[in-house]
Amino acid sequence: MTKKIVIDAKGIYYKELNQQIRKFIQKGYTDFELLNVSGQRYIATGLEGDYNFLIKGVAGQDTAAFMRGPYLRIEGNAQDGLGNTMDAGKIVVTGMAGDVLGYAMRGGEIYVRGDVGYRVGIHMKAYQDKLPVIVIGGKAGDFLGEYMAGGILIVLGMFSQDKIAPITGRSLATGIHGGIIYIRDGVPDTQLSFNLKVEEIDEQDSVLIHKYVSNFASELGLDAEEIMDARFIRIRPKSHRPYGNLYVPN
Amino acid sequence: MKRVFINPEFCIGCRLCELACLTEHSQSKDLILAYRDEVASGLLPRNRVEEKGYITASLTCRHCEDPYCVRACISGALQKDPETGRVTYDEDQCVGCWSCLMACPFGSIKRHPIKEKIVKCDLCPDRSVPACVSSCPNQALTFEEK
Amino acid sequence: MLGSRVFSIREYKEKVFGQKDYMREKDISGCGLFGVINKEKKLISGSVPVTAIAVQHDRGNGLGGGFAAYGIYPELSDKYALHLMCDDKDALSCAEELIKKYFDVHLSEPIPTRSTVNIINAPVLWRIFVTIKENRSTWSNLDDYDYVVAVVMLVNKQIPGAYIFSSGKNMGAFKGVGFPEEIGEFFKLDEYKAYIWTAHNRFPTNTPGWWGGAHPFCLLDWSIVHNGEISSYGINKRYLAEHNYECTLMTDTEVVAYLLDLFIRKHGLSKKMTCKIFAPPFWDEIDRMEEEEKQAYTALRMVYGSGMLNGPFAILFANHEGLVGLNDRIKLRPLIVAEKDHDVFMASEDCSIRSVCPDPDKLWAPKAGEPVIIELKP
Amino acid sequence: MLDCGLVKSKCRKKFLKSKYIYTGVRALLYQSIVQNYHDFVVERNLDLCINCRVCERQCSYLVHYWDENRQRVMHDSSKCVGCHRCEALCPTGAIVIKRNPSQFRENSHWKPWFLKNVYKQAEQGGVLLSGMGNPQPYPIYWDHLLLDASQVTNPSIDPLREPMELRTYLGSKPDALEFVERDNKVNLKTKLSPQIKLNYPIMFSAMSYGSINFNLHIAMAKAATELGIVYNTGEGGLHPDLYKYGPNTIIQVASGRFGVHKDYLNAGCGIEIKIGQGAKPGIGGHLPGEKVDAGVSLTRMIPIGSDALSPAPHHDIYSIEDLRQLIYALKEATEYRVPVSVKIAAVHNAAAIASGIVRAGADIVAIDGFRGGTGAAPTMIRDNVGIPAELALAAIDQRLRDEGVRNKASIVIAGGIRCSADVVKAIALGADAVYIGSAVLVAVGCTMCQRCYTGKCPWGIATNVPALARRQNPEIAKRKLVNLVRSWGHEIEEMLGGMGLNSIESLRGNREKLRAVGLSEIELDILKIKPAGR
Amino acid sequence: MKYVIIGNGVSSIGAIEGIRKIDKQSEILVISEEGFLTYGRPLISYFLAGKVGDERLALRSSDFYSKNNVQTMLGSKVIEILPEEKKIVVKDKQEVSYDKLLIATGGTPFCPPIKGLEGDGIYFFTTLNHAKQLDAVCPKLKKVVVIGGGLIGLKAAESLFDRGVKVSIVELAPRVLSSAFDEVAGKIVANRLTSVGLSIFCGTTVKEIQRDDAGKVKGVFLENGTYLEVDAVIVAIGVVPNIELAQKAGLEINRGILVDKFLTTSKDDIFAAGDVAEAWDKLINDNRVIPIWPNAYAQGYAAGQNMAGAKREYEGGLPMNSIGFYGLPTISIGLVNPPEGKGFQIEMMVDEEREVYRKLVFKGDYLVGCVLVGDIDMAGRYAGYIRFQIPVKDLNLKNNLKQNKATYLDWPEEVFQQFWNKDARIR
Repeated sequence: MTKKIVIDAKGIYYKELNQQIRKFIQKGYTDFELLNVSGQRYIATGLEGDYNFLIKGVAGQDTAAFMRGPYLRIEGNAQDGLGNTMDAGKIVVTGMAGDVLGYAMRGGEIYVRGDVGYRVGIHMKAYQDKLPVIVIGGKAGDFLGEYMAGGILIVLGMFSQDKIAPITGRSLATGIHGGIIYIRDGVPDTQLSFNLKVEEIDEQDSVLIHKYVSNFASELGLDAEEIMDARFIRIRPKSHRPYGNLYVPN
Repeated sequence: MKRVFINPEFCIGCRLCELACLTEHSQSKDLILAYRDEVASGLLPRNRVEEKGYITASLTCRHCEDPYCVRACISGALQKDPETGRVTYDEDQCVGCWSCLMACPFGSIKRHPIKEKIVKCDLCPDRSVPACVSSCPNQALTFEEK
Repeated sequence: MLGSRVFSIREYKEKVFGQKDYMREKDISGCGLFGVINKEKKLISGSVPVTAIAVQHDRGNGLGGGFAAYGIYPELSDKYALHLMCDDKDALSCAEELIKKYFDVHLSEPIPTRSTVNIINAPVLWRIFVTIKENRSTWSNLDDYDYVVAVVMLVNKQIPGAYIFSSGKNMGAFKGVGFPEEIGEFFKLDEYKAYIWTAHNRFPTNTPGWWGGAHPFCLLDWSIVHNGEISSYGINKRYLAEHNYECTLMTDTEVVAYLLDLFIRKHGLSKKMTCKIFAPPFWDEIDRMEEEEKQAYTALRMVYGSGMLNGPFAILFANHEGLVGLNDRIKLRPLIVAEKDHDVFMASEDCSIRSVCPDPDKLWAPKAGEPVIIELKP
Repeated sequence: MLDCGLVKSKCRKKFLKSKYIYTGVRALLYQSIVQNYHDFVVERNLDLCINCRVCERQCSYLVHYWDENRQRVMHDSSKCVGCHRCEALCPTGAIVIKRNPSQFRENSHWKPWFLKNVYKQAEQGGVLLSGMGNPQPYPIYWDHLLLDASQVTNPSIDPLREPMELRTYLGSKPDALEFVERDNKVNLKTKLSPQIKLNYPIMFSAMSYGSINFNLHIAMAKAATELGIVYNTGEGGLHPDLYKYGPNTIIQVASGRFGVHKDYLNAGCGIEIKIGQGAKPGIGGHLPGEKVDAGVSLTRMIPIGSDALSPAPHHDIYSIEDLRQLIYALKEATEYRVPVSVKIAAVHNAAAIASGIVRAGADIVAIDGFRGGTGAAPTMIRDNVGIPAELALAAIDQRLRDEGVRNKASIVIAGGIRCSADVVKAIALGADAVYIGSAVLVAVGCTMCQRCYTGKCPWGIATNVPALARRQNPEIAKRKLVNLVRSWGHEIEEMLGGMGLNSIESLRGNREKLRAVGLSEIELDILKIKPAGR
Repeated sequence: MKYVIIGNGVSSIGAIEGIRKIDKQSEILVISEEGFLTYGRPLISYFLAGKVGDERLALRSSDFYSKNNVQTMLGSKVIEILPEEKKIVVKDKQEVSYDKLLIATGGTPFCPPIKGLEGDGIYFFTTLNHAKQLDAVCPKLKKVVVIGGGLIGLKAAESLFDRGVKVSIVELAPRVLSSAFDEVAGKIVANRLTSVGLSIFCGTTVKEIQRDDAGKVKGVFLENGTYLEVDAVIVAIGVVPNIELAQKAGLEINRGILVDKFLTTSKDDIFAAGDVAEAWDKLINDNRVIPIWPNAYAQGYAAGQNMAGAKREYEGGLPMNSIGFYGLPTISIGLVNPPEGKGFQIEMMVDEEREVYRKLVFKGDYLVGCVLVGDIDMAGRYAGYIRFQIPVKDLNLKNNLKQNKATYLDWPEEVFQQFWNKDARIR
């Protein structure tokens, strides 16, 4: 049974807004429509449970940080730190997202239609049945997937505002020691950091990509088959111990 | 009654308990003499450190409530002291039939390497806490009532 | 003989301001206290405190004695009465000039004294009755009290040979180097009448002494006399520094005065809660309190820990509302209180009270950390 | 792993023909010549040695071994790290570990330390790695500070007789309180922020489960609970078995975000954001995959055997306002129930940083000095980066007071607190409480051999190898920690009493109680204390 | 409450200790035909061999009865039990009443019908009296035949041989020690004995005892035709339960007196223990007579506690025998000669050079029996696996057992906790 509330967030400070949301949750509300969101921080941060958020406007810093469970649809853009250390749940952004998207994310899914900023998917990590997934419809900034330890990052490069920029920035996947990055149409060698294995995808990968691209497409009203109709490459770490031999005992 | 208990989780396999037992039951009461001289004439520790991979455990007589060894003893050398609860051993009585060794499912009885007699834990009657327990550096051995 | 070891005001200030704040040395002293209040505001002759403190002669060593009196200037009760001590006339004129910049002066005159055998090398003692200028040139944002404090601090810091030692309305401090009975005689206190008197006999261990170093210490209409050493001085001083009080007198008593000003005037706490900051209940006592009180006292200790007066002390502090006596929380210094009709006496020694009130209705020793708060009838 | 023999069947077969028994290839013959410049020598007194092999069983670096041919225990000093485990356990006192007396020609510039390091790096080509805190002979300011005591003018207080209060609350305090007094009752009107209550101004420093083992974590948790203080999880998550000690746990959030989730954030009595560590300011941490066993994996929520890399910075903090963002993200996630601490390494402009941290909303600022320990740090960083905790503390406390925000946050100091006098000095300088880390490890046996990063700690501390980790019986470790803190508590009470104080808050920031010996005027000015004699 | 115990063997001692564990006060009366205080019956071979003297025979110290407040009637034969009246009748018609009665009358030597058996020169070897008789005549004996190649037969033979008597052993079965040990162990023991100088005749029996005119034994004819010149015949075949009293009293009887798991006979207040009782056997999960020393004590002990009202189940008998010949220790525990085709698995290890033999009998995941010769130090561990039915599923564990390397750390954690330390963790 869902109980829905519409909150006009215009002019409400984030502390108050989030307090309101928590109060409504205590009263049994599960569905929230937040209007005129303008950079309010921490929406759904640390929230656990089966809740739905429709956020209209610009979602502020650290939206959905430490989140476990809720579904967020952001109709607009999201600022930095979306899905920071997120545990479970699903986030859909119809616009673009800022830097450090999905930092240390352990589970859940994030779908961004447009471009994302720098250091996206840093330190993503999978554990047991938890598998974090980020699908980026546009292009990504530098250091994508830095220190990645698990999970899946898919970059499509299709819905970007920037026609000239490469699909990902420099030092792609520095220090990666787990997880997989899929890139549609490949990536220039100069973008790659050390310790990477760049390969063509196989059948298994294809199934996996298709699964998440289909989610992406259905969430955002796009054609999955058209997205799939291209060459994908797979990037994985060469070693799980990238810095294993760096040291001398003293 | 108080008994010696082992928690293998914290037994570090150092075998100091064996050395302590050896010393306590030596004539010299001196570890170095006991280990170097008396072992040659048959002195041996009453306890034994069992090993399984890195897991170790110092085991010795449990001083059972209903001791199998006492049942099996044909000579009366082994008896259950109703006062102290200890399973006592009278070496003079022992005829070396090894019935107790066979009967004890805890392997707590050893054969003396020279005499046709057995050797077993006496809970160090001269000490308030048995030597093995006192010597355990990690308190894997405890002397308590449980 | 003693006189040769007494610092002039200028010498003293050089000693204080010539070095970094953390290098300033604190005076250490023991002493005797006396206070009396008439709840009905009936006036008491100055000979009463002088007689009473004289009994405690052996609690001092002749290096400091002083009195504070409330209700002594009824005709000028709306004026701030500034008591000054100056090394010489030049210093006095400098001070007066500076005062005139900030205040309208209504009366400026010497504080009457009589020559006394043992009081020698007395500074120039002067009193100026002032009101705040209508149009302030600076500090227009300060309230009246802060304004007065600011000017007093300014004079004390900037004029090397002058020192304002009392600045309240209808009250004043009289103090100097000597035994208190001699100081009383010197200042002709027998000619004053007040409804609150406090008196102090000082036993400094180390200082060459100076006239400003004697007690009471006054700020606005607060006056404090104090016995004992505050071991928490170091942190009390730093805590006050955070709130813009600069300690220049190098005595514990100054710290108490500023803390009173901070807690009562600025934070709006009651005298009782202020006393509880000075001498808080022990944690085990707090733990046994009912929930709400427990929360209150826990917060008090958490927030005002730096304001706690730790170490042995008995203090008497007064203002125009009344007189408060307080002991440290393990009662390391003595304090006796007595009542007779509407008079309440507080002193370090029983005999001191009985010298002026031989037959009190009630006489008791207050418990450690329990303030005795005597309010005047409004 | 405790087996000494390098058993290779081929070699063994050859040996079968000889009169000797194959015991593995030994000695320095096949080692790099650099190994001969080893730091320690094992001295075995053959009059005392009974060949009981306790030393062999205790040494995780395979120094001692049983020689079948000689029928006695032998040793290879080149492997010795100077941990003294064998010496401690030898039942006849036959073993002494000594500094290798072999000497290079005197050169006060090219000390053997530098020579040996160059040899090693030339040979192996890597970053020198060390454990524990900075061992270099920089000044130790604690040792230049002396405490006051009362004589005559104010009395010392006898802590055995009189009440003596060490209770401390950590967290942000308002500048003033409002009370409502009615009928002789007092009610608090001001709403306070959350606080951490400590019975002693001492906490167990952040040491992650992984860097040290579970036995010590449970020991710290139990000891903290028994003592009424707190321990810090470090960046390693919180094992499910330890959630019940939450009221005495500060959980740490660091750059790797290991094991960080909603339950974790809400498990403790406080959250600490670790920005830096005194032993390695500006450097991240690498927990090698070998140390990630089932328990660590479960706790950090990473697969068994995978490296746990903590990046140098938090990737969501590149500026002070980002720190504020994370502080408030954590406060939102915990609904403002617990105070948030920010831990930084003591570096040059620590005072300004601390001020910024307080303004960013932190309730506690923890400063870790350059003597602070670590499981592993690049040697050059450990030995050359950062500043002494004492100076940082003095500067920070003063700065926060100057700026009128000292009440807004508590100050916790860490990094080389060795004894209760250090604690008293730290508090007199202005700390609310101290973290002890190395002292905790020393209490349970650590001999500061500085080889934590090998994972072979023979004392069972910095290791997850089951055979070694069991050397820490948590009950014993707990008792030792409880004893340590209690005894320090008694000593602190004695010192407080001597100063004429009966409550720790009157010591906090009371620099009148300190005097310095042998410090320059500048140092005195930073510490804002008088020289002894003044 | 009055407890009466008939017999003063080891069951009787067990019963006294069992009763006194529960009931420190009530009267206990022991009635025995034998005139001695309880002695270690297996010691009779040591006695005969001269290894132990009278002074070391006693199983308990001389003050055992007084310390335990026990009355004794030694040298008295009970002739009747009157269950209805809760009384027993002693030989001189004296009647003794009881509240709880234990029949621990043991067994009598089994003697097959042999021609010429009647008369002097025939000896048994079950009680101290038997040993003392033999001891007395021993110096006069030159050659004897021992009928029975079981445990007591061999021990008797060994003891006599040690006293300088030439001994021949005659055993009906194809090998010695046929019931308690297996073929290999029997062979090793037989080798050891023959190498020392004893003669062994298996698969045959004594047909006739030849006597001279004075009736003195001259020799024996064996079934296989052999004639052995001997001065005396020792019959040491075994014992059969002494069930006459019980039979007369109307107790249920099979081979021995049938008892339940509480050692109670078919009459509520009458218990039976030791060689006379047919009690539950853990291995075969049925009742049977196992006339061995530890069982006798254990049954007595359990019976004693139950007589005192403890309701303690007897944990079940487990056959086990330890015996040594000329320094060769030999042990058998449990089922050592399993029937073929019943799913038993046998692991054997023989080291002839060192005279070490080990045989383990498994059924499914459990060890059910073992024979150890020479290297017996781990015997108790095997006994533990058999007694506590500790599963041996792991191949490594099985190998350890085979290689004599069993450790208690192989026990499942919960079993270790049950027996060693409830707080132990094996990890």
